Amino acid sequence: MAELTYRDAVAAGIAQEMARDESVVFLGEDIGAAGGVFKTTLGLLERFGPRRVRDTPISEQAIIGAAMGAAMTGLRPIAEIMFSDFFAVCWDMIANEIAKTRYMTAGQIALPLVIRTANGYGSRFGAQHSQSVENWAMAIPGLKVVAPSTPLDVKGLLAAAVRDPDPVIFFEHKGLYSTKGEVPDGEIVDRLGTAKVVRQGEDVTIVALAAMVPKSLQAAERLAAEDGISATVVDVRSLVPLDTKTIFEEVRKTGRLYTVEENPRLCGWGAEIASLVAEECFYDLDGPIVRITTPHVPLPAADLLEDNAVPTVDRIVETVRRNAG
Amino acid sequence: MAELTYRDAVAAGIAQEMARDESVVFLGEDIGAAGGVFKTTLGLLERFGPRRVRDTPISEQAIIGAAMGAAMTGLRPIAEIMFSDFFAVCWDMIANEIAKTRYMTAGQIALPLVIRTANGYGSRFGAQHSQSVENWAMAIPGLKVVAPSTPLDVKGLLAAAVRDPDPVIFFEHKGLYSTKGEVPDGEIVDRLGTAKVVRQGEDVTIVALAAMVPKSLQAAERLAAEDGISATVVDVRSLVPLDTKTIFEEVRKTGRLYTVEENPRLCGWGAEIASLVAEECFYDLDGPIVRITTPHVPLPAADLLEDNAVPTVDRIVETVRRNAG
Amino acid sequence: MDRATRLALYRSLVEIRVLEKRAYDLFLQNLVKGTSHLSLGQEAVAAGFAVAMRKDDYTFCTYRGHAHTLARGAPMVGVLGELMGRKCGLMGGKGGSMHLTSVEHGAMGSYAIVGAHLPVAAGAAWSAQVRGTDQVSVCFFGDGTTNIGAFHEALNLAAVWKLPVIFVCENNQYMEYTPIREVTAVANPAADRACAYGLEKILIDGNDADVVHRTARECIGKARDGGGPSLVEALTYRTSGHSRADPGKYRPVGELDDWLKKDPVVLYRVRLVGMGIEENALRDIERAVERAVDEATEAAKACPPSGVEVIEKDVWADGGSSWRN
Amino acid sequence: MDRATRLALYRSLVEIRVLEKRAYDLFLQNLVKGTSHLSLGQEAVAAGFAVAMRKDDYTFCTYRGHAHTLARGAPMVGVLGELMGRKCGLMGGKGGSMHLTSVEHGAMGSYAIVGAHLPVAAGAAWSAQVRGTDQVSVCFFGDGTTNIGAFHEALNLAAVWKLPVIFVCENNQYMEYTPIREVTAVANPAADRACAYGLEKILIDGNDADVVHRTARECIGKARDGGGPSLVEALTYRTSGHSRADPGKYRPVGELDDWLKKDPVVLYRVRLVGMGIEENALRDIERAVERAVDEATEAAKACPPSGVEVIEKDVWADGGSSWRN
Ligand SMILES: Cc1ncc(C[n+]2csc(CCOP(=O)(O)OP(=O)(O)O)c2C)c(N)n1
Ligand SMILES: Cc1ncc(C[n+]2csc(CCOP(=O)(O)OP(=O)(O)O)c2C)c(N)n1
Ligand SMILES: [Mg+2]
Ligand SMILES: [Mg+2]
Repeated sequence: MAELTYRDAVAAGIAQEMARDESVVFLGEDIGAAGGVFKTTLGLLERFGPRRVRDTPISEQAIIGAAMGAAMTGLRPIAEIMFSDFFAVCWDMIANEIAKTRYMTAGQIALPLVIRTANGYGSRFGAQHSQSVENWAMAIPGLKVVAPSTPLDVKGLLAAAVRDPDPVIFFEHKGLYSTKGEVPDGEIVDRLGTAKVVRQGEDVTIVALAAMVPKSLQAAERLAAEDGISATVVDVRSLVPLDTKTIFEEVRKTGRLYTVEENPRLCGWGAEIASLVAEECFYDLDGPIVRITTPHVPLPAADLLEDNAVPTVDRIVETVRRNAG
Repeated sequence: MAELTYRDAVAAGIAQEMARDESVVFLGEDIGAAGGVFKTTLGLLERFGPRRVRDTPISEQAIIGAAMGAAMTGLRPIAEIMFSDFFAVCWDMIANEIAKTRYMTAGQIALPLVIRTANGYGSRFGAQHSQSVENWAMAIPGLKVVAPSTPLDVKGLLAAAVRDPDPVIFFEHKGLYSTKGEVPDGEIVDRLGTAKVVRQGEDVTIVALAAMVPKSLQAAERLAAEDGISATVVDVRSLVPLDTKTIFEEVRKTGRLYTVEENPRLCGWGAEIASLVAEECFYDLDGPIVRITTPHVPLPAADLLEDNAVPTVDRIVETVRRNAG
Repeated sequence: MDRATRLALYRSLVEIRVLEKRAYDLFLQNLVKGTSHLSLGQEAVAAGFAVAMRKDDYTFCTYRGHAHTLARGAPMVGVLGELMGRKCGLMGGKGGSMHLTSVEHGAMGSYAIVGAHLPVAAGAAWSAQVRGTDQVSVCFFGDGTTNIGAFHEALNLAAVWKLPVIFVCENNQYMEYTPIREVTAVANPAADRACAYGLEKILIDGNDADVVHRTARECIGKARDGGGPSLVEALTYRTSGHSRADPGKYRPVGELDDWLKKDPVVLYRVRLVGMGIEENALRDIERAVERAVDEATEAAKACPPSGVEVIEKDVWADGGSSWRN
Repeated sequence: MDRATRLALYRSLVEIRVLEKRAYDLFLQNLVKGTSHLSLGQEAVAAGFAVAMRKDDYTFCTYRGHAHTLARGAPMVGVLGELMGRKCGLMGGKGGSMHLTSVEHGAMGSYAIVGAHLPVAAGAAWSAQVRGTDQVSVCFFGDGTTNIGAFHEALNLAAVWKLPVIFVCENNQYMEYTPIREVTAVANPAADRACAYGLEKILIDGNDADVVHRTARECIGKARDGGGPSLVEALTYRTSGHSRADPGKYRPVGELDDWLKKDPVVLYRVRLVGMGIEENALRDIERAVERAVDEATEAAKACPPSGVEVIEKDVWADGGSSWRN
C-alpha cells in the first residue's frame, strides 16, 4: 500500500497497462520528453520508448484521428487531449467518427481506445481552460464516460478503460491532481459503470462527480453537525454506463435527490439523472429534485470569482438545508 | 397572406433582414450561386450581390471565425453550416470563442451573429448527416438557441435572431423544409424566448420541438379520439432563452409532463426541462415525468430504421396511453 | 505492365462503371432511398490504386466511396444491398451509401464529414509502423477537402512521422456545386500544397488508369519501404451530379462534353485494343461484369429490408447499446 | 526611419520588457494567481508591428498577449489589474492573463485555444473590406500554431478573398516544451507554407525591431491598398519559460545564452546609441517607463478584487446571464 497523488496515479495506471499489453500506445502533446504539462505522464517515455510513447504536434484532430486509425487496426491507443476544452477542436473526430463508427459499420470496426483529458476548474486559467465538459461526452451515443475522484479510482478505472473494447473518455480533474490517497500495490483493475456510495445517510441523497465529491462530503459533514441532516453521498464515477441501480437505491432510501454539478446548468449530467429519477423513482420522492450547478455562465478567471462560480461547500449546505426542511 | 414552404421562409427571412440592414451579410458553402444545397437561399446572391453573399471553401472553422470577426467589427453576419452535424468541425469557434467572448471581455466585444444550420432526421443520410444537436448548443452558456417548426416561425424567429445583439444558433429541420404554411405578407419579427401552446388539453402536457411538434399534434389527436386523453402540446421553439413560464403553466394545469425529443436520450433538452419541472413544479405533478426520445444510439441510414429510431406517432401515443392511465 | 494487370485494371474500371450506373437506376426506381454519390468518370483513380494494393493494405475513402469499396473486392450484393437498406447490405442498412465499409477487404470505411478520414488513415499507417508490418494506408478525398483543417493536420503528422500513407486527391473540379478554383488559393489544391509538408509535387492524369496505377505502385512501394507518405493529385471529372439529386446545372456549356471525350473506361479500352488485346477478352469481361451486377441487383432486391431490431444493436462491442444497468 | 519612430519603437520595447518582468515579480509574490505567458525576448515583434499600425487597425493575439495589448496602448494598470483579478483589470478579472482585450485600443482579444483567432482575424479583415474602410487586421501566433487546422483554413480564406490581414508567426522555437522542429514537416513552420496559399515567403529576424517594423509597414501598406494578406515568420526566442510554472529545463545547454546575446531591447539600444541618439533620451524613456510601471503596480494593488456580483454578468448584451423567463 502506497500513498499516491491523483497525478501519479495516472502515470501508474498507464504504466501498468503498457507493461501488460504491447499493443497499448500513448500519444499527445508534450506527454513524452516533458512528462505532460501536468506532470501526469512522467517517466513513460523513458520506460516504454518513443515507439510507444509519442509527442505530437498541436494537431488535436490528427491526434484523435491517429488514435482512431490505430485502434481499428490492432493497437489500443491512449490519446491525451491536454485540456478538455480542446475537445472542441477535435469534436468531429470524437463525436462523429469514433462514437459512430462501430454502429455505422454494424460492428465491423472496433475502437478500443481511451481519450484522457484534464478537466475542470480551479487553476484560474479562465473560460477556455477550465470547463467541465463531461456532459458533452455523455450526450454522444457510442462513448463511455468516466470521471474519477480519487487516486485509487484513477488507477483502477484507467486500467478498466484501457481494457474496455469500446472508446472511453477519461476525465481527470485538474483540481484534484495534487490530492493524495492510498493505492494498494500490484495490479488494480476497476469496473466501468459502477458508482460508489461514499457516505451513507438517511435524509437526503447527494450525487456528485469528480471534484464535487470531496465538496459534497464536506457539506455532508457540516449538514450532520450543524443541522442534524444525514446525507448519503454517491460518487457517480461513470456517466456511461450509468449505475442507475445504485443511484436509484440511494434515492429511494432517502426520498430526496440533490445533484452537485460543476458544469454550467443547462443539459448537465445531473439533468439526465434528475429526469431518470423523476420518471422511475417518482413515487419514492418526498420533495423536489434539486440541482446545484455552476450558473449557466462561462467560468471567470480571477480566483475569487472562479471559486464562487462553481458549487461551493457553503452553497451545497445552504441549498440542502433550505430544501430538506 | 401567402402560403410558403419552410424552405422558402428561410430565404424570405434572410432577404427581409438584408434589405432592412446593410450590415447584414451572409456566408457559407454553396449558398450563393447554387442557392444552397437545400435550396433555402435561392435568389439571395442575385438580389444582394457578392459583396454581401459569399460562397466559401469547405472550411467551417474559417466560416464561423469570419462571422465572429465580422460581428465584432460592425457587421451582422449570418453563417450557414450546411448540416448541424458539422458543428463538430467548428465547435471550438462556436462553443469556446463565440459563446465566451462577451463574458471574458466583460462586455467589450459584442457578437450579433446568427449561425443557421440544417438539423435532424428524415433524409436517410445516415449517422453523420441526420443528428439533432440542439442540446449541444443549449449546453453552452452564451448561445441563444432556436428551432422553429413552421414557415411562419422560421421567418419571424430568423428575423428576431438577426436583430438580436447576441449569438443565436438557428436550427432548421431538414424534414420540415418541404412543409407549407401561411405566412402574412410584410415584415414579420417574432420574439426569442417564447414557447407556443399549439394545442390546449386537460390531461397531459407534451412539450416538443421542431419536427416533433407535428408528430406530437398527431399523437394528441389520436389520444383524444382513441383514448379520450386530452393533451396540451407546447412547441418550445426557443431553448435559450427558455420560456419556463409557459411550460410550467401548462404542466401545472395537467399535472403530467411528457417530452418528445429527437435527440438521443442522454442530456437531451428534455432532460433539462424535466429537471426544472421536477424542482419547481414538483408538488403540481400527478405522476412521473416521461421522456420520449431517440434511444441513445447514432441514427441508422435505412428508411425503415431511421423512421423507427426517432419517436414515432405510435410511440408517443403508446407511451402517453400507458403512463397517463 | 503485364497483360494480367491490364485486364485487372479494365475489369475494375468496368465493374465500377456498371455498378454505379446500376445504383443510379435503382435510385430512379426509388429502390435506393437515401443519397448517393457516384464515381462515374472517376473510375480510373479507384481502379488504378486498388489493383496496386496488397490484400492487407488499408483503403479510406469518402461518401463517394462505392468505387473504392468495390475495387478492393467487396461483394456487389453487399454494396447494392446497403444502398437499398437490405439485410444483405455491407452494414445491414445501418450505414447507408455514404459509409460503405468492408474490413474483410481492407475497405476501412467511407467517411461523410469532409476531411475526417485523413487523420484516421494516418493512424492506420502509424499502427502498421508500430506493429512492424509493412502495410500501407491509402486515403482518397476530393479537391474541396484540401481546404479543411483536418487535411493540414494529417499531412503534417504523416510527414513528420514518415508514415506509410498515400493521400490521393481526386480533383474532379467541383465541391458540391462550387468550382474548386473559386475558393482555393492555389491552382492545384493538393499538388501545390505538397511544399507545405516537404513532399514532392505529384500531379497526374486521373483519367488514365495506367498513369494512376504506375503512380500508385511507386508511392505504395516507397511507403512500404519506409520512405514515408505521398500526396497525389489526380485530375478527373465527375460526369454525373454531385449526389443523386443534382442535375449539375452549374457547369459551363461544353465542359462535360470535353471531359466525356476523356472517359477513362473508353480510353482504356481503346488503348488495350490498340495494344493488341483481343476484343473478345474485353467483351468477356464486360459480359461477366454485367451478369454479376444483374445477379447482385436481383439478390439485393430479393433480400428483406433490415428490421427494426437492429436499431439498438452494435453501439458497443457486446453487441448492444445499453448505457445503464 | 525617423527619430520619432525609432524612439517610439524603443519605448514600446522597454514598456513590454519592464511590464513583463513586473508581471513575473507579482507572480512570485503570489499576487498573480493564474497562469501567465510572457513575451520576454520577443518584444521586437510586438513593438515593430504596433508602431506601424493605425489607431483603428485590429490586433488579434494569443494567451501570450500582454505585449501586444500593451503595445497598442492599453493602460498598464488595466493589464496588471487583470492579471491580479482586480476591478481595474481590463476585464475586471473575468478574462485573466490569457484573454487581455482592449477594444478601445484595437486589441480585439487574446485567444487561448491555439489557432482559433486566425479565422477571427480574417473575419475582421473581411468586415473592413465589406464596410469599405481601409482598416487592417494583424494576427500574432506561435510556431506551434502552424500545425493546427484553423491556421490552414484562415490562410486559404484570406488568400482567396484577398483580405487585408497580416498573419505573424512568432517562431520562438518551442511549443510548450517540445521543440517545433520535432513535430513540423518543414524547417520554417510558417514561411515554408506560404507556397500553399500562393503567398510570398517572408522570413525575418524577429529580434530586430527595425526589420520587424519595416516588414510590418510593407505588409500593412499592401493590405491597406487592397493587395491582400501576408504571412510573416519572425524568428525569435522566449527567454523565460512557456508559462509561469515552467523553468525551461528542456532547452539544450547554451541555447538560452546564445539568444540572450541577441536580446532585442539591448540590441536596439546599442543601435540607437550607435546612430547618435543621446543616451539621455533613452534613459529618460527608461525612467519614465519604470515609473509608469511602478505606478500601475501600486494602483493595481490598491484596487479591490473583483466581486462575486460580476459572476453572472455580461453573458448577454443586456448585461445579464438569464436563460429563462
Ligand atoms: C465538414 C463538411 N463540410 C461540408 C460537407 C458537405 N459536403 C459534402 S460533399 C461536399 C463537397 C466535397 O467536395 P470534394 O472534396 O471536392 O469531393 P467530391 O464530392 O467532389 O468528391 C460538401 C461540401 C461535409 N460533408 N463535411
Ligand atoms: C488547441 C490547443 N491545443 C493545445 C493547447 C495548449 N497549449 C497552449 S500554448 C501551447 C504551445 C503553443 O506554441 P506556439 O504556438 O509556438 O506559441 P508560444 O506559446 O510558443 O508563443 C499549447 C500546446 C491550446 N491552448 N490549444
Ligand atoms: Mg470535388
Ligand atoms: Mg512557440
